[in-house]
Amino acid sequence: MKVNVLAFGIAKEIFGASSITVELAESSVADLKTSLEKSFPKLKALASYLVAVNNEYAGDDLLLDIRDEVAIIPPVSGG
Amino acid sequence: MKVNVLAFGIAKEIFGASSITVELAESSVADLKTSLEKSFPKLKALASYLVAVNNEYAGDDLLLDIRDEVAIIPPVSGG
Amino acid sequence: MNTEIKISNQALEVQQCIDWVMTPESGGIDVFIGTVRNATKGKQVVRLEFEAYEPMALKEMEKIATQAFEKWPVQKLLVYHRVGVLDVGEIPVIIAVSCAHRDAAFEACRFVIDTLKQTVPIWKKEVFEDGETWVAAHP
Amino acid sequence: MNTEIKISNQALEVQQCIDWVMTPESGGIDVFIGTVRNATKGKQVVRLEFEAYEPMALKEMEKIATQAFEKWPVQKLLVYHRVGVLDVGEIPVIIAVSCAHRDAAFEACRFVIDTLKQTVPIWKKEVFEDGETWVAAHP
Repeated sequence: MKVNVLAFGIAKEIFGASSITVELAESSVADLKTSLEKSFPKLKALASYLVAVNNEYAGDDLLLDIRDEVAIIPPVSGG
Repeated sequence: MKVNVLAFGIAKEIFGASSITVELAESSVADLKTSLEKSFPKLKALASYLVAVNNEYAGDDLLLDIRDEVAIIPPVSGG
Repeated sequence: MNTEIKISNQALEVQQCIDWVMTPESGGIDVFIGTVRNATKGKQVVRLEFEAYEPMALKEMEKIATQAFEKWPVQKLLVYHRVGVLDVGEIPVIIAVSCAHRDAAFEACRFVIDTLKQTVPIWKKEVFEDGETWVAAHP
Repeated sequence: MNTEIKISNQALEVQQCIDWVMTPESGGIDVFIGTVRNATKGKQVVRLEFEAYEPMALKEMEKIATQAFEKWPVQKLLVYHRVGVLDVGEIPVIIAVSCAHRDAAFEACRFVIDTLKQTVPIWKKEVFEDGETWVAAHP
């Protein structure tokens, strides 16, 4: 399955793009993270990061659908 | 001793004036209160009241001097 | 200690207060604005009348400011209190506090208004359609 | 629930925010104003750059507002966040809360800014003379 992944803040710099397309064999959020961390080891150096699906924070077990809006959320620092 | 006493808020209404002169035999703050409460029994109906001497809250034991600025401070309600 | 304290019979301007406390070292500003409410305990308020024992009130406000600077890393602190006749929606009091970090700003601001209401000789009369009351005067 | 939430690339105006939250039923308004500090950990800051994942950030801000209305008797609540490039002294965030009584205003305002900083997908890059850092990105 192909997933389009939006990136913000430092994730955008790590990916070198504000969105990338990832090819996944398994479709859970955990699978996406494993795949991204393989391609972009610097993700693992972050204090933490979360995945948002359709504008909601998503747990590792959530299964992704091709129509989902998926985003990588590095540690937030607004305010 | 004669003491001039300033009054604010409801104390001004109780005294019917923004300042009154009180003749005291003994000169402590406690004596002043006793004297005022005799002349103006409504003072005793207040939730509380304090005496300020020279712009500072004063204890009952403080002895008044003729040059002091004395004021009756009914419960404050600023803000 | 960088403090601005005033008792005034003129309308208080929030923007001026904020401009005064803001500094390049500030990270957070907390501002408390008291406003005249249209009702007390379900009873319609027509207006409020504030009276101050001004020299003592200013002295007590200075004391509160000094304590705030002792307790928290405050950069600038402003306390303005209005006196006279105020209509619904007008502003009796503004407290503004700037700090490097927000926690101190919130805590110092709340301390100042809480303490002001306990110690500063200022009195408020609520005027209703059918009478008036000096707030807090009676048990 | 009477809420005004905005993410903007234009300068935030405090007076407008206060005018919006004030109502005749209000007795107290608490306003938190974040400002760009000239230094972080002793290092001179040249400017900040804020970026938001805007649709999600708005949704998270709505959630925080809903929680504030559930927890406290809030009358009106405003949350404005700036994005883009900000110089020292500019305002990244304004939270304004009106309530009948001040305690709720202070507590709700602090809750909103504290939670915003934890959950809302907005990121801040500090730009120094000799480099830049995404705040909180690394342990």
